[in-house]
Amino acid sequence: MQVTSSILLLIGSFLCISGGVGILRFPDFYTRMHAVGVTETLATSMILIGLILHNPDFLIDVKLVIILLMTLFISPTASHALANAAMHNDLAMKKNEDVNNKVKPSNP
Amino acid sequence: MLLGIYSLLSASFFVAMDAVDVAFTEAAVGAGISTLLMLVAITMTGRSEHPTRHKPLLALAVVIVTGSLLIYGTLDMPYFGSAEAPIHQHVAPRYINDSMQEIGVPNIVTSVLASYRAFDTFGEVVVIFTAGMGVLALLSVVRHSEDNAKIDSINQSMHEQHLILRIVSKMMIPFILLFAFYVQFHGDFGPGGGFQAGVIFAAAILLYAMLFGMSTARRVINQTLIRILAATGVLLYGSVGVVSLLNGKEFFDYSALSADPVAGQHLGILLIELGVGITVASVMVIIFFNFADRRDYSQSKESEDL
Amino acid sequence: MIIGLYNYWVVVVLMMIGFYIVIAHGNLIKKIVGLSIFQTSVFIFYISMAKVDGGTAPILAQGIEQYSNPLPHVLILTAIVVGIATTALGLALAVRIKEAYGSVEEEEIQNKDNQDC
Amino acid sequence: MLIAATLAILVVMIMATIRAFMGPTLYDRVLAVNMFGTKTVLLISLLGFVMGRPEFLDIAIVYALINFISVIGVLRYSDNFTLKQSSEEQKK
Repeated sequence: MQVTSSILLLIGSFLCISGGVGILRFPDFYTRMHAVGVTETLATSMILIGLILHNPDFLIDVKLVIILLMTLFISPTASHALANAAMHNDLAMKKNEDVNNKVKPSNP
Repeated sequence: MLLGIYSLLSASFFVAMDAVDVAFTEAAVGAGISTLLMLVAITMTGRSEHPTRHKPLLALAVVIVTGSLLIYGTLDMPYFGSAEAPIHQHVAPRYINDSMQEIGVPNIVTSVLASYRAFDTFGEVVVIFTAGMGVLALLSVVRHSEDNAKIDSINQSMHEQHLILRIVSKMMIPFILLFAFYVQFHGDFGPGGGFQAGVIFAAAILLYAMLFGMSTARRVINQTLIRILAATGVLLYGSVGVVSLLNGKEFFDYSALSADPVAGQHLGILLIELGVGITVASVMVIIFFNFADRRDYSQSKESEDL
Repeated sequence: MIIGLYNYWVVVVLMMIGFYIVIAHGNLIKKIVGLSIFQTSVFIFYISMAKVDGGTAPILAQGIEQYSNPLPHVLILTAIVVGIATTALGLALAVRIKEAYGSVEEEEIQNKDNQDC
Repeated sequence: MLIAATLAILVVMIMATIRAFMGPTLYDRVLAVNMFGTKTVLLISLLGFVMGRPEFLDIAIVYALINFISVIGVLRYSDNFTLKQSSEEQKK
């Protein structure tokens, strides 16, 4: 039990950190959003499940499950709202000229 | 915006410092409502700041001098976390050792808040009530029906796009309200109490008002009713004190409320926390509604001018 | 040693940041933000005074001997809620000033006052 | 293991703060704040276990809720602000 919980916690922390690197290093808003939105739910559920396995008390487990459920509801919704708002206000994607130039010649 | 992060950070600091109750309040207040109020006010007053013309050097000098004096002052203070500090010598041991026998409530913060220092808390509640009334006096608008139509049209255009948000919030709002009640009545045993519950309750109403528009929210939540409720909370709090006074005990001595002193304390704390919760929730709702109303009003006025 | 006081120094630095914002900026909203930072530094100061080494949160439970001091927690708990209410009042005043003068900058408001006189 | 996870989350929180300071657009900042909020929820629940008093998960629940509300609120009001501007530009 303890070993599983430790492994889950480790995976969760790793995902968290990869999300954090993503939010720092990615070039424009939508990719950053992608980095956060994807890792967030998985990392949160990993860490919370790890905690649930870690502790035997029933009441605390219930609270953790409530937090887990709420995160699963809330964080995609918040991401959606953010992306939607950004779209509606015409926040342009970063046009990476180099990439386009490299891709186009190879295509035809 | 950064204020939001700042209050989140300070709340986690409070958790590290064992002040769960305080962290609870700061979480609810700082992260949610105060950030929102700041934002609304900023949208109303304009976002950009003019560059200051006078030189900030003098201000900087004053700040540095005061800061170094304060740091010099801290040199005499007891070290952080030492158990011998004078603050831990006077009333705190009594609260920690005796409150279980005298009050019968495990959460010492609640028993000190609502019983030992009830008079103090009463003052705080009255201050909150007065601040709410002040905002009401400053910002309330007399609305006309044609204004309403304009605001409605503004709101309508704003809300067509938020379908997913609306549905998720519809699922979340009852849960938030239920959780607020849990916080309200569980305050005797765990972190929580009237102040926190009031803020959470108000936050749920704010969420509704933001997503479904002010006019819908005003139809759901009667403004007059909420003003009466704000006053009722303070009155409930005060009248508990008066009842104990009439029973021949001192003001806010709850052991007069029941034959068994500990049961009386329980009842008194419950009633008082209820009063606090009602007042805080309705004052927060009043403050937010008035800010948002004012904002819609000035917007519709501006569009008239155009 | 002297490290034992670092917490208070952080508080002093925060407080001075808030103080600087209040006196150096002309924008009323900025001033209110500065005040609230100042306020939070006082909260942190109280809470760090309440901390006892090895102590835990002041909710009585079995098997725990050492608790932190509950009194500052109570004071700050109420102060936070009162703080938001008074901040809202300040913001309301700023909004009304904006409506009356068309600006929230201190200098412009004074200029307009002088013109009126 | 708990402490390792706590440290990892603290590092991520620092990263999110940096992004919130740098953030070229408003949305980057909101995204960073949102991420910071979810990480705070995790941090509080982890800290409860580290300190041996895991009864205080209520705070984490409040956080999750309030974080959502404040993100929505920020979007709602800043959104309005930009929408209003663009409609004025269209009129001109």
